Amino acid sequence: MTDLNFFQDIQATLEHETDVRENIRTAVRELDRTCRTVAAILNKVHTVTTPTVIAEVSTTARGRFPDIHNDLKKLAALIPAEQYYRYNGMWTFVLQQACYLAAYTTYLHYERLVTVPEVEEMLGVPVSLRGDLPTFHIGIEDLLHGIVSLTGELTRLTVNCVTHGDFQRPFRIHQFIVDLHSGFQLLNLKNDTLRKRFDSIKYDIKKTEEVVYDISVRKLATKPEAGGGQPTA
Amino acid sequence: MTDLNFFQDIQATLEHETDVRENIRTAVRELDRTCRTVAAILNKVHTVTTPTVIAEVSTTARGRFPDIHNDLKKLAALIPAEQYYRYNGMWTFVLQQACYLAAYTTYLHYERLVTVPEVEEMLGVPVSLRGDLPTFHIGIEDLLHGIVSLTGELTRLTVNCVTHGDFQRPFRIHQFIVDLHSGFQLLNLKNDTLRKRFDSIKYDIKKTEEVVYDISVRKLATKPEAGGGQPTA
Amino acid sequence: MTDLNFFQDIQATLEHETDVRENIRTAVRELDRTCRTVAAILNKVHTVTTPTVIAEVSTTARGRFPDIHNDLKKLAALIPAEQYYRYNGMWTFVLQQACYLAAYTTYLHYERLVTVPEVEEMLGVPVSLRGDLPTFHIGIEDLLHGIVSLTGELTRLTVNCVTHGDFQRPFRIHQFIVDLHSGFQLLNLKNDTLRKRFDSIKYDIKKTEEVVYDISVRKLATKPEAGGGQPTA
Amino acid sequence: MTDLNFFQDIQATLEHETDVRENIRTAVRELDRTCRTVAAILNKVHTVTTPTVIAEVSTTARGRFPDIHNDLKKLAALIPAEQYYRYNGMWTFVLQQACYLAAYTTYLHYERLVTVPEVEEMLGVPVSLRGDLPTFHIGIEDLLHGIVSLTGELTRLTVNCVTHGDFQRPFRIHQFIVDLHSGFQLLNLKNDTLRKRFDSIKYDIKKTEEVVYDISVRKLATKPEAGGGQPTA
Amino acid sequence: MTDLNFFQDIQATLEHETDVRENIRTAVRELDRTCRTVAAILNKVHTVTTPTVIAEVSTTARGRFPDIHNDLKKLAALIPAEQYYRYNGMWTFVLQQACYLAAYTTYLHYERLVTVPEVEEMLGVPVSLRGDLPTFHIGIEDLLHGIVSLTGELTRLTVNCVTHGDFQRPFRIHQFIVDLHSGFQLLNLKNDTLRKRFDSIKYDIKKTEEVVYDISVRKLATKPEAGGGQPTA
Amino acid sequence: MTDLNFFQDIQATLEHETDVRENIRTAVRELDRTCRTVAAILNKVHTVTTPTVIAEVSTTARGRFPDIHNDLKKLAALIPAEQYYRYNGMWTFVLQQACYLAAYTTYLHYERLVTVPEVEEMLGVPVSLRGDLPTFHIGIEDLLHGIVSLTGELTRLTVNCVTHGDFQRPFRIHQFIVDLHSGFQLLNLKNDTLRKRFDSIKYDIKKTEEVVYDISVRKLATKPEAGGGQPTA
Amino acid sequence: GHHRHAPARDMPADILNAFQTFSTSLDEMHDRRERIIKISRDITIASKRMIFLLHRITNTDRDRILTEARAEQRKIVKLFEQVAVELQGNNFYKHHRSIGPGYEEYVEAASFLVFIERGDLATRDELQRELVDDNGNQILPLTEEDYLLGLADLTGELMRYCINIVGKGEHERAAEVRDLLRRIRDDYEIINSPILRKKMGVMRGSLQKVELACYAIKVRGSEYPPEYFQTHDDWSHEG
Amino acid sequence: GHHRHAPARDMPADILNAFQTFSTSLDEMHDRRERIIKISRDITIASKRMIFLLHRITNTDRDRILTEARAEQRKIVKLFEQVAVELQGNNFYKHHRSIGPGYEEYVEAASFLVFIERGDLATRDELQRELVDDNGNQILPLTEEDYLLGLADLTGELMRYCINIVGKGEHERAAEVRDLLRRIRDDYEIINSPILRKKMGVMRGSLQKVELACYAIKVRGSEYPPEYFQTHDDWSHEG
Ligand SMILES: [Mn+2]
Ligand SMILES: [Mn+2]
Repeated sequence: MTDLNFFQDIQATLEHETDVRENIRTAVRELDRTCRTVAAILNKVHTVTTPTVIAEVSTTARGRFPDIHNDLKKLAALIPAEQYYRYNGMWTFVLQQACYLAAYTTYLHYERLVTVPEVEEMLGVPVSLRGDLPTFHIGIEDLLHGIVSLTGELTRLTVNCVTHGDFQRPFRIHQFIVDLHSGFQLLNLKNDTLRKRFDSIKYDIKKTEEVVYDISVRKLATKPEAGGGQPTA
Repeated sequence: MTDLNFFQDIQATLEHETDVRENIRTAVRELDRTCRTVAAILNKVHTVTTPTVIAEVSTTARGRFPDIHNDLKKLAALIPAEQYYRYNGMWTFVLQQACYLAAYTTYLHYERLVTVPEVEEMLGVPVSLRGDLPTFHIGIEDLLHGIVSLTGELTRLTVNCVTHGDFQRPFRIHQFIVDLHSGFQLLNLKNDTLRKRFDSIKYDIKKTEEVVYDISVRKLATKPEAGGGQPTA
Repeated sequence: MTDLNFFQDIQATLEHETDVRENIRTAVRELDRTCRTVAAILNKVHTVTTPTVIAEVSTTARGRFPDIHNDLKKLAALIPAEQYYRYNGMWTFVLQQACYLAAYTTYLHYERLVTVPEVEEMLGVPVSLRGDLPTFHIGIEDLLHGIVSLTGELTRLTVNCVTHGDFQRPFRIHQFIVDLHSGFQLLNLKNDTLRKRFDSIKYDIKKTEEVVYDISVRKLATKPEAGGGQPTA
Repeated sequence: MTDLNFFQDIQATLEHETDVRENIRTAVRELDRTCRTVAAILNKVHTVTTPTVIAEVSTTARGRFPDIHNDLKKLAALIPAEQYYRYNGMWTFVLQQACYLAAYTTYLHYERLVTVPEVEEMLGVPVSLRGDLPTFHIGIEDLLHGIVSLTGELTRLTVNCVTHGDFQRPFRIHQFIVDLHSGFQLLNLKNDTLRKRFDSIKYDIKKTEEVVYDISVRKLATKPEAGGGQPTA
Repeated sequence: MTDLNFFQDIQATLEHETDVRENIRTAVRELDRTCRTVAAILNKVHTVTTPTVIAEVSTTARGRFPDIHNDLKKLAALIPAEQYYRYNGMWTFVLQQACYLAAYTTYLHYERLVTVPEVEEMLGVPVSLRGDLPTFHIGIEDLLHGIVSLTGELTRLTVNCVTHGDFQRPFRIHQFIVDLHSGFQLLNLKNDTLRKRFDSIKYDIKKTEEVVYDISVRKLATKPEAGGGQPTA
Repeated sequence: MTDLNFFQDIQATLEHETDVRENIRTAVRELDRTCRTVAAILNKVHTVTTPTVIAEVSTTARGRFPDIHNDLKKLAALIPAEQYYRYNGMWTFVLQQACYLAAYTTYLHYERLVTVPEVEEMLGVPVSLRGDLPTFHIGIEDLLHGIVSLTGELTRLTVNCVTHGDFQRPFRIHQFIVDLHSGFQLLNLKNDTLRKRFDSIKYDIKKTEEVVYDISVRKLATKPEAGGGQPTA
Repeated sequence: GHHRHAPARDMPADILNAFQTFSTSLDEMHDRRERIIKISRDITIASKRMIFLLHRITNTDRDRILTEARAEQRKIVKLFEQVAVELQGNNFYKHHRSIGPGYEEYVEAASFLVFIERGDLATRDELQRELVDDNGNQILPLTEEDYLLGLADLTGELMRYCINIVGKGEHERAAEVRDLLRRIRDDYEIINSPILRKKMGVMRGSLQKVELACYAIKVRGSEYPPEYFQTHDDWSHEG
Repeated sequence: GHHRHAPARDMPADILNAFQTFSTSLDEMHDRRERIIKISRDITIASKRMIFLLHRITNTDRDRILTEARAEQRKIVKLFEQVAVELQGNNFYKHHRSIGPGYEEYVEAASFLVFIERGDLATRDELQRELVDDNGNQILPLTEEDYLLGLADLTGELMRYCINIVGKGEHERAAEVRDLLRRIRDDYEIINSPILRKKMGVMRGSLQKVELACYAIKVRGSEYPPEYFQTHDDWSHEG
């Protein structure tokens, strides 16, 4: 006997949306849990930084990406066609986290930036460079967020390398972060969150500069020749 | 004319509740004071960090827990049967503080995490591990808050240890915080306050890593072998 | 290495609580929906204020209380024993709404304040007059909030009665609100929210006084003799 | 064993102050309750506005002022010498209320503004026109607040007079409020609260103007000659 | 060694601005006081609404505008060259008040809207219709605020006219407000404060229409022919 | 009938301001982009710190100041005559950045503080030392912010000089920052933001002192005689 | 003259390439957003102008104003047509926050026009059908959410309209507006969507103002029996 | 030229008289408050200037600056003397909010001076004893509250001072400042007065900064054995 003359269909639509959100929330939580497991695995490189251990850890981590892949596929299936951005606030954070994990794992293995095809393969989700994919995808900004997170984590690794007596790697990481920073400078950032986070790269450079300084001034190692000495995987 | 009996009936109830709150407030204030005294005792370890002094301070602090125990007993007696959750906002903060003090005292003594039975014994209040105790208790989240506070204080201690020339302890504290962090990672925290505070552990790890770095890069001490060298009490 | 058992033990408890909250949230949403339906029914009295219509509407509304009753029963079943106060922030608002609906329906029918046994019967939940019920109940303050909402709605009704040419009812409603106000004056309100809302009754009295004034100064009706003319149902 | 080298006496002083505040709070609550009782008595004039009833009510109210007097004396005894303004935020509101009650009771009786000596006698507390009394007193601003409250209440009375067929009194009240407003215009108000409340007098004038208008346009009564017709008590 | 003269030079500048603000604050307070005096004078028309008194009052008020003029000149002199917009938040409110007084005085005298040149002459300050004057000026929005205040005050006057038996003036005021409303409707107001205030003119029309209705229905006067009967001053 | 021309006239003015803000916003964004380009150029000195490279970089940077000059001219042209302070919140941040770039470029070239006439020439905008310029200008506080930013950047440069084996420059930079600090100490800063930033110079001194210490203690270089050894450009 | 694409010395090719691609896409995205925001603002301004115009309506110039308003509406629809290309597929929701304010204000204006024309509420389908190009093809979807938000704002205009006509003595029409406003509010109370929470308070206030205005009419008109007005027909508002 | 005391026509004598009296008292009160606020601001400015001055101290001009600071302090005390007449009896607490900021800043400055002079904390009694006129009579009381608030702010200055001397290589003195700051903070944690709550966060931050600075000194100085420095005595900061 409720009235709702005008709004009957709308009421139904609204209720349907609540259900959609509920399901997405559950799927995102699942994905988040998987990501945390991978993060915990990668975390171990801070404790022991020998090349062997790092190789091991990155291999183990790589073995877990099918899980993330899987969770993402389940999530994607829940999104109504062309409504990706209606709900994307719900998974943005976790998706950025997944990008970070892919970039971190790749760096540990190859000491270089993950490529777009690699990300797509590891996460099983296309990257939308032009932002025009109708299906579930990784936006550029998500990828960039992941890369910013990577520089923070690598900065931490630099510090721990020194503690463990690995004096060469900090030079390489420092150079990598400097290069990433130059890359970011090519971007014309309007997005405020990203811009703020970009500033954090400046801090990372400063921090790694100080580590490199500490090593240099004590002659524990010297700056490697540019281009040389880069390990291949 | 509307019957006013209803209002007369409930007046007594409303006044009673005011009294209950008043009494709880007084008891909480008393407990807070006792906790601050214990905190002040523990604070001294920052000034002198020799093992002897630390042992002394933690022993003195332990001697004050019966006071906390006592204050808590008085407080518990004021809570009407099964209305723990009606008023618990009034003592949450102080109770978390008490948990922190128990954890800190225990760490200084044994260099390990306080156990649940130890907390229960020191504070004289059961911990509600299953979250279902109707009587006065320590909730899990209160305990976790106490542990997070501990990592913050230990991080500060790390810095001051170095200032006093104690270059070994920071390694042990760092390892302890890393372990706690792994523990927290097992939890799927929904509580927003706790989650935010959990992030502060990450900061503590990073900070202690930097301390350990400073010691290592200058060869003031080296990382002890895992598992070895842990003092027993 | 710190023992992680503690964290493993409590993980289950934390997840359990999340589930409990999730379930409560769903049940509260359901209850809210039912309450809104009843409110929509009662809303019709503003459109037509003849005694016949008012009687009809209140009868229809009464017929819906079993639904509220039912929803409340489902909600109550979700609360772990003696943890009413742990979660009650989640349903306070809706419960106050339900009390208001019971009071409004009853007023429309009998032109008097609902009694405590009537509320208990209509909602199927005991009122905790002494404030000491451990099980699911209606707190005194919830009931009072419901009554304050009633005076606001009746004030609005006063205005609409006049618009529909019903010049007698406003006198009766005004008197009813004045009486309720006297009742509230007997209480020594400490609760700040309630106190603020109590002030809104003063506004309601002033507003209904102005309506009664407008009727009187134009001789559209005159103040009925005290005690006489009150309709019985 | 707490430290507090520097602050030992200060600690004691602070604890003493807490006690003083606690006692004042209790005394103010008592005074508040008494004031509410008197307000409830005066409230009855809105229900019946015949001269007889008004005279009766004001007499009954006057009989209760010794209670207020008494509560104020108890309160005053708690204030340390020359520290009236250290704590006065705690009783300002109630004291203004008491001034209002004195002014209202007096107006009902004599239809004129209460005089300063009358206030002093009714409340048993000196009014400090120069603000230089060392003992417990009524500040000018408190008195003015009381007078502003009076205009609000009299405006309400104007409306109810008409409802009860008393068409002369509104003219007198309107004139009284206009005069008070002129009085307030003599003041150079800096105090923001008072200034805001002063604006409420403008609203009261407007409202009473409308009542007087309604009476006049319907020829229910005519504006009395200025100065004439003022009842003496 | 870096030259320190630079720093010495700027120290003085930094201290200067505090003084400027202090002086502006004092001048604004002075202006506010003068405006209140004029407002008090104009206020008298509500008490007696005969043409003679109104003429008298408006003449007296006009005689006071040189004071406002003077205060504004003093204020303007304090504003550092072309820094009007650096400080204008400090006097906006009072300036709007001054515009209102000019408009009110003019209406009482001529029964028409004040013109821009008249405002400029009365206040001795140019109106910046284009918003581009660098010196001290009246902004358009200030002037509009003043006009909105005028309609409120005239509505009140309408009511009082009837009380005092002046049944013609309300028709003229009503028409004037209707005309102003048409004027405001030509504006596409984006400024929210101003739009809200503009809405209040609708209420003023409603109120004056009610007064005019009351007069007409009782044949106390009849609607004058459009354009005719307008008094000249 | 009231004249409606008045309202028509002002409608245009009301719409104008929105456009002004829009244009300023665009111009500020343009300026910001140019500043970032110059910052990117200067950034290269951290990678290679030889005198040749530094000279090169500063020359390249100088070559870009006409762009900034140009953007600032465009911006200035948008500000309606003498309404600098109406909008200046929109460009404060970028203007401070421009001052910093001028100071940095100048330091790299001459190893001394930029002079006010130099800033004016490089940016093409007058500095308002007395704070009284009506036209577009650089405020003192903007300039000071720029200088504070300079010390932070130079501190970073100090660290990188050492890494690149340039052990003399840190002594000169350290002395320069110490001198600037003495300059700032002459100011009695009331502005809180500026004082906080000023505090950061203390940290810069501390950091450069550490670098100088590291160099000295290892005899990598010795403190140069005061006044001597300063390179000329 | 911007040179931000000049490669920094020594940047490795992989990073350089990656970021150059990122840069292009980001710029595309930002430019698109800028264009959308710009048009959204234009739509908002035009819609507000349309609302102001409709408030100026009187019995004598009703037709002229309605024609003007319909023309204004066509202009707004053209703006939507202009922006539609930017909002295809995923881009619709991606930039919804940028175009949202425009939608909301447009729904408010278009439904106000419908109300003025026929005194009733525009349905979502109806408004959707007006959002077509010259060939009758749908330009863009009108979501339930935008419809609800715009309609919520409409109640504010209905309130203004109602107070205005009460001042002009059009009392029956005022009662109709009140009834419509009541129906909207009652339905919105049931819908209870979180996105509406902020607007509900304002809506309740608007209804209260309108109910009070209608009350005032009744109070006034009831004072004298209807017969009275037969001899005073210059003021017989009620019939 | 104000005429606000001109009686409005017809105002009854009782109301007129009452309000004329009220007016006089209110004006007196307000004028007093204005005077107090003015002097409080002067005190604040002078105290800040004194603090800035003390931060400029160096080993070579210590005596000159201390003399200057003492002179500045005497000037501030004169300001208190000037305002004292307004703050007698009940007026002290009545206008405490107006003079409070001045007190707070003065305590900060005066205790900073004591700290510079002898490296220790000024007691309340001591500061009270400095608040005397030329004949040695107490000018005004110094409440516990003002003392605590001012001292809380002092910790910020101590932090600045400490970072500053670390930059100059005065390491032992830095450790002393740290110890003092720790003592203050520890005691304040126990006192736990609600008025301090807002300042405690800042104070904890200051202590942390100072502890970190001292840590940095130690870390640096420990790298080489003390013998090392005997041959490098130009950098033997530590002793
Ligand atoms: Mn609108
Ligand atoms: Mn300070």
